[in-house]
Amino acid sequence: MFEIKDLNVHFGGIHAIKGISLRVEAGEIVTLIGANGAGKTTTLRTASGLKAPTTGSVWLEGNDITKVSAQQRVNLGMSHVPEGRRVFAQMSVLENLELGAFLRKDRGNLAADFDTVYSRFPVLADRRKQLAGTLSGGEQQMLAMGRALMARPKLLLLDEPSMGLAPLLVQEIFDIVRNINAAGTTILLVEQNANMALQVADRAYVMETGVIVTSGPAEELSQTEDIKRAYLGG
Amino acid sequence: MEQLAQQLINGLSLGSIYALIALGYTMVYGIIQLINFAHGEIYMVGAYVGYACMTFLGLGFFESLLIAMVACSVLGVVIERVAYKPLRNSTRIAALITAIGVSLLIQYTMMALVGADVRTYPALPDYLSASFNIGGVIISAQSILIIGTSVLLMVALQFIVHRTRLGKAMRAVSMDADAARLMGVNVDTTISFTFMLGSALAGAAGVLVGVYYNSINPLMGVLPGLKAFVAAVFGGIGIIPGALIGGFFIGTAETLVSGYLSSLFKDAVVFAILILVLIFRPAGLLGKNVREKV
Amino acid sequence: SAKPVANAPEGGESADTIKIGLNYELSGDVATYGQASVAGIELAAKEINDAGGVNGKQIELVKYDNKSDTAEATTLATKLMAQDKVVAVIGPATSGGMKAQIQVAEKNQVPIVSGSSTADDLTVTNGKVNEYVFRTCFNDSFQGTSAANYSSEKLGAKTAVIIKDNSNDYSKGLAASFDAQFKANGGTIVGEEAYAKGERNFNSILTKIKGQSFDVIYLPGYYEEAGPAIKQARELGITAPILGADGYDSPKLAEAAGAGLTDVYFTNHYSSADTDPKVVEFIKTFKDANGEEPSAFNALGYDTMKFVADAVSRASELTGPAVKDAMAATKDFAGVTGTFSVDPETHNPVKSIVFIGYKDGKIAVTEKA
Amino acid sequence: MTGKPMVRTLLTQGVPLLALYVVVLAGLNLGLIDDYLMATIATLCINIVLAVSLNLITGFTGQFSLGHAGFMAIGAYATGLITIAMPTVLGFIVGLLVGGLLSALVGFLIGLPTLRLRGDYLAIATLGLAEIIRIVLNNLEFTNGAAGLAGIPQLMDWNWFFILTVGSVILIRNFLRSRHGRDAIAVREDEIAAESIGVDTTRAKVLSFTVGAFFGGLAGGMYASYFYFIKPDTFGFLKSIDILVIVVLGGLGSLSGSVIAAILLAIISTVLQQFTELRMILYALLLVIIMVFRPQGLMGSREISLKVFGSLFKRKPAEPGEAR
Amino acid sequence: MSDILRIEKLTRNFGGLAAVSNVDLRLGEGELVGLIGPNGAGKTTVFNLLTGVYPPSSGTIAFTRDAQELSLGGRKPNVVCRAGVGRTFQNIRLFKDLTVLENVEIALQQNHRYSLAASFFRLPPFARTEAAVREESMELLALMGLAEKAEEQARNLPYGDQRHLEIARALATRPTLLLLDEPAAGMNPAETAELTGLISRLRTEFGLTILLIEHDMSLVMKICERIYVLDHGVVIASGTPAEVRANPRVIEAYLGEEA
Ligand SMILES: Nc1ncnc2c1ncn2[C@@H]1O[C@H](COP(=O)(O)OP(=O)(O)OP(=O)(O)O)[C@@H](O)[C@H]1O
Ligand SMILES: Nc1ncnc2c1ncn2[C@@H]1O[C@H](COP(=O)(O)OP(=O)(O)OP(=O)(O)O)[C@@H](O)[C@H]1O
Ligand SMILES: [Mg+2]
Ligand SMILES: [Mg+2]
Repeated sequence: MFEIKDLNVHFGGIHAIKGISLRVEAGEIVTLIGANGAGKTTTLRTASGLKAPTTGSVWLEGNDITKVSAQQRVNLGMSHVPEGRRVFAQMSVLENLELGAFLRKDRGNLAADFDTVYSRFPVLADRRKQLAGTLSGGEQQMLAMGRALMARPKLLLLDEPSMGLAPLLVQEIFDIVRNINAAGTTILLVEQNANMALQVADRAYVMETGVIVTSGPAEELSQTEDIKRAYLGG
Repeated sequence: MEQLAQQLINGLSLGSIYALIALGYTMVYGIIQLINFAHGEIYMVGAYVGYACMTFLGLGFFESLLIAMVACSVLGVVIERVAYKPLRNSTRIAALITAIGVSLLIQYTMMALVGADVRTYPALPDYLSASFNIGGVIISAQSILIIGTSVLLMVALQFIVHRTRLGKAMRAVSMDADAARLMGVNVDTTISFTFMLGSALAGAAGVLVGVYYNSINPLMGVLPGLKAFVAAVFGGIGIIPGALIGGFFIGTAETLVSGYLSSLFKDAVVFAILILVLIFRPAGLLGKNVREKV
Repeated sequence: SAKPVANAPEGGESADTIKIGLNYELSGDVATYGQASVAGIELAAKEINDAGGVNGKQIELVKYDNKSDTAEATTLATKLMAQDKVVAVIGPATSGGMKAQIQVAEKNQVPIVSGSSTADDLTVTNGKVNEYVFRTCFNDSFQGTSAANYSSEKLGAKTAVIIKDNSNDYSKGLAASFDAQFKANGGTIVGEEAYAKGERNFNSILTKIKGQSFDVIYLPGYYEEAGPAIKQARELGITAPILGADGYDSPKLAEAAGAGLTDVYFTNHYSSADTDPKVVEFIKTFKDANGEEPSAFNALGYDTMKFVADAVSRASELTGPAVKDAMAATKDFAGVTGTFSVDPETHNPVKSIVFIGYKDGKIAVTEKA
Repeated sequence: MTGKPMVRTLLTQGVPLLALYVVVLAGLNLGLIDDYLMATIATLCINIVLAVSLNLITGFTGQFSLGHAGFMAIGAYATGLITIAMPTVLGFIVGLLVGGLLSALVGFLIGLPTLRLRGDYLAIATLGLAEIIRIVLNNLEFTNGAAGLAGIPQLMDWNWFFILTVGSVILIRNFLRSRHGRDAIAVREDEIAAESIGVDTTRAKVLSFTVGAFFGGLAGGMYASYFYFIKPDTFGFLKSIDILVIVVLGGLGSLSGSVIAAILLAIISTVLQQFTELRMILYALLLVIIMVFRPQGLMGSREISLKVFGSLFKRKPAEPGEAR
Repeated sequence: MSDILRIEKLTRNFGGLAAVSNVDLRLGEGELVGLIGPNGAGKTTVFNLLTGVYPPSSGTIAFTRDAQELSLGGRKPNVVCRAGVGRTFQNIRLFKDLTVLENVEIALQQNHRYSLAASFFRLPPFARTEAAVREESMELLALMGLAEKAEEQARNLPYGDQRHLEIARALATRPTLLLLDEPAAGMNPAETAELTGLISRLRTEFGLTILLIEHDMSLVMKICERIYVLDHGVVIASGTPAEVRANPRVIEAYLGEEA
């Protein structure tokens, strides 16, 4: 359903992504793991249209969306929870969630979605009126997820959703990822917490300095010695 | 007592002119953190468009006002696209200098086109030139018009920015443009709209002031532009009611200082008050001095 | 704009032109005055050239914009004299600009002339005349004193309020001499208020003086500010006569002040209602060329150009010192702003002053004094 | 330890500077540089000192100031008044020093309370300060009010311009490449982080504001003495903007950028003089175009690296305007 | 063992929210203590109160150095730092446009003063001090494995190196007490393991007392001697890792079943 073909991305002189290709089938959870600076975030930013690739193409449901702007991709059903949460600091929790539903035409169903988000993240319900910028790190992470869900995406791009979260919440976040997926959303998940990521994912890609070095079923990869040593702390 | 009342009326009328310009200023600032120095010049262009409409086309006040607002919004959008958009990702001071360049450009071009000399607005219909004498205190219809307009526009702007979908998009863009994109907000359109709105306000202010003082010139935007900037900062820059309060404050302070202290040192005293107030309220009157969360 | 000067001998004489420098405020704060002066100068230069030039040579104007900045005025004066080798420099319009080039003129021995710089100490500094500095307008004390006398004698005023442009030495100079003379005439100044250039809102100071009792207001300054000030004064119900100076002389004054222009008097060089054929002719040609009636700046610019041309035509040779001497020796020069001679002691023009009075927006009084 | 590098510094930086000095001096004596060119050089030197000192405040310390002309005014009037009373070289030196110190004092006194303001709020406070200074000068008797101070003895000549300009740039550069300057840069980069590692941010800000004010005042003194006529209007808001334009055009946080931008603007201004009426339109247009194509300024913030400073101790000595 | 830090009844409110309330906490000299708790529990706020970013609403913070006791509450951050408390930030706050070396130098030079005149005129104390600062900075960088990258711009460093640099910069202030706020965040398990070793090493090498906020339990349980657990601004448990791990309240509020 989603595919990246022969992607190359540069930052000025830096060649950050060197000709990678990857695909995500409908209903799958695919994870992208790799060390710091491997280019995971850049891949996601290119996928959602925040960064233009030098060459290569991005496909969604059979259509070439390389030239489509970021805001239109939202309309096509893509939602991106960016690295570092990027919540609207000077807006309340409620307003942040409302913005998540910015392009939704079915305004009537919004109330139900608010309830869903609040039941997944009860903290957010308590902090409805608080400015997002003053939330704790974990609270902001939940808000960023909740905000993305408000768009009812078909494809959700998650960039390190477990970063900075308490252990209990890490488990919860991965549970939520599973739930969202079970409810029909396809997920591309970037993670440092490779252990957990490989547990929830169907398939995985491993990235190193701008290239994909291995890929395969998540189960299988988590047993590989190299992977264990490099990413799983084993 | 009567004199004080008159001075307060004077101060409010003067202040509402600052407020009128400051509103557009502060709104644009609130969204893209740009001190749009050209705002004062757009206001000046608005005054000239209104003048041309009334003098050469013989149009009435409201038609001229409308045309000036439209012309200024177009000008504002063009400036934004050509001069400010390329600088979106650079430092704020760089954008400020570009804005100064644009401001000079408009000023000098205007000076070349219409000359440096003042122009005078034609005589107004009676309902606009009337004045009322209430117990010795004189209020002109124009003062009422200007004070009323500025309050009304403040309310309207506040509503647009905080209650409408577009306003929400504007604020989202102001905080994090990339994140706003990920919500489906069209950042370019939103910013253009902001400029359109701000410039239309400036255009309206230009015509109103043209009518009020009935004399305009290419440099007329400089001083009020500066005062409006001061007013906006004083009220808490980016905060819409702050612009109104700041404008009223500066206008009233100026009037009272020259009425009761010394017209020689009017601006100096007003600036001194301003600095003092800022020392105690470092983010302006309405601004919250929130320390960044670390 | 300056043509290259092939083998130009000292003194700005090339094959067939006489170079005159213009150092004016064409942009910046006081561009209005600079631009207006230049309009008059260029009209005059065109007339002279069309009539065959000066002693058979065409006048070539080398014009620069000093941005209303005094340092720029100094630099450009230097450029005009050192590089363009002009025989005389006209401008700047303001006294500050002129003061900034006095030393350059004295050093390079090129005369400088202004049509509108009125500061007393411009031509005479510390009791000594500045040899190369000339002007074709009144100085401040002359107009201020005249206005004070007019108030005391013609208007019978015993008390006066002064409202001056505090950012402007012209206005402050006039105010000071009015003050001195009015007091000498036995009057009292009951209040002194100030505004700054570009001000359009006079309500606060007018409201303040409204509470005082006085016979006249002296409001020296330019029409840009005086217009709105007069209008607002009348709107607030202040009916006392208002007096001003030649800075009022512009059709814009009546436009801006509207019906409020009643019982307003100012000192001037000439009256646009004058029937002198020279004046009538000037007003007509200026209007044809520029589409509006001339202001004092236009007229003074025009006269200054003619004054310079007159001196050049009489100069023994085309050098700065010779032109300077000719200027100092000017007798009964007949300009549109009056016939005048240059006082060799002060380099001020000796000319008569005119009082112009308005009733209901129209000129109602013209008195020579 | 300093012996050898100092010799090298002298060779690599001193020699070209000395050559520049001698060339201009010869030009002046041979009449190749006429009065007009000298006036241009004078403006250039004054602008360099102004821009470099403002860059210290705004570019390096990150404190947005819109009031540099105020400091210039204090220096100009102090120097003007003192040299009128004492028209000798001694009077001139005293005038410059008093001007600089007075300006530094005002900078210090106003900086102490206002530097807790951030960004645009500080800009407004500094703008207000400059306006207050201008209005006070406009109304004081002994400054001759709006009419201005004329007849200031012209004691500035090429020798003085050279010494004062080069001296100012070197002193400011030395300051920036010392622990004081690094503290200032840390404040600009991240005030909270700077505090957390022990930097007294208030002190750092007030210090660079004061030093900047001193050199701003010095530049004012140079101006007064060369152009011999000053009036309050000269030091208005637009003058502050002019200086800021040079700083940003050169690159915030780049001293060499300020110098280059000052030179570039002097050239542009001179070339544009021939277009009389269009002059300012073209200038404004150029300004916009340059900013649109080089928003980071001509030099960016290059050369701010303390690496250049560090390399003084290495084999290869640093150039004055060396880019990294 | 004497206490280096004694916090008593520390409270901080934001509007109606008590981010930290009545917290008591002590650190003995040389201890390595963990501070854990759910997101929003108030851990970072405790650091901010300690280092003077916010003044406390009430309560006392007593810090001891060289047998001198000093009250830290409400002091300015630079004063706290100079007293001997160094910290890192949850969201990295380096001087991104400066080089790695400069980042460390700025911290280090706070202990090496020379006069204003010396900097203007490059008098002998200037060269002497600068050389010393530079030398020490390089030593520190070498220790942190960053010597090769001394001249690189901080913003260009990989994430892990940025974390290391932040620690190096904190060490350059010569603290006796070091506060680390989630140093392992954003690191993969392999990188975390390496960090664990580094922290232990630094502790002995510099004789540090360390207070550590961290969500990565493998790290916390491995190296902390004692742990405080915060929830809703209140200390809900404290003790050895084993005690804390077994505490049902901690499991319920923070760890979950698996840990
Ligand atoms: N805006 C940028 N400008 C320049 N270089 C960049 C930029 N963003 C990323 N890079 C470079 O691109 C490469 C990939 O970075 P990216 O952020 O995609 O890595 P990542 O895998 O997400 O790492 P992390 O785990 O640290 O988030 C890095 O070398 C980084 O330095
Ligand atoms: N400046 C502030 N204004 C308002 N509320 C604040 C502020 N700083 C922190 N808070 C609130 O205080 C609580 C504690 O925040 P803190 O950052 O200390 O949490 P934390 O324990 O560090 O969490 P995390 O592990 O997610 O970083 C949070 O609910 C947060 O929203
Ligand atoms: Mg990443
Ligand atoms: Mg935290």
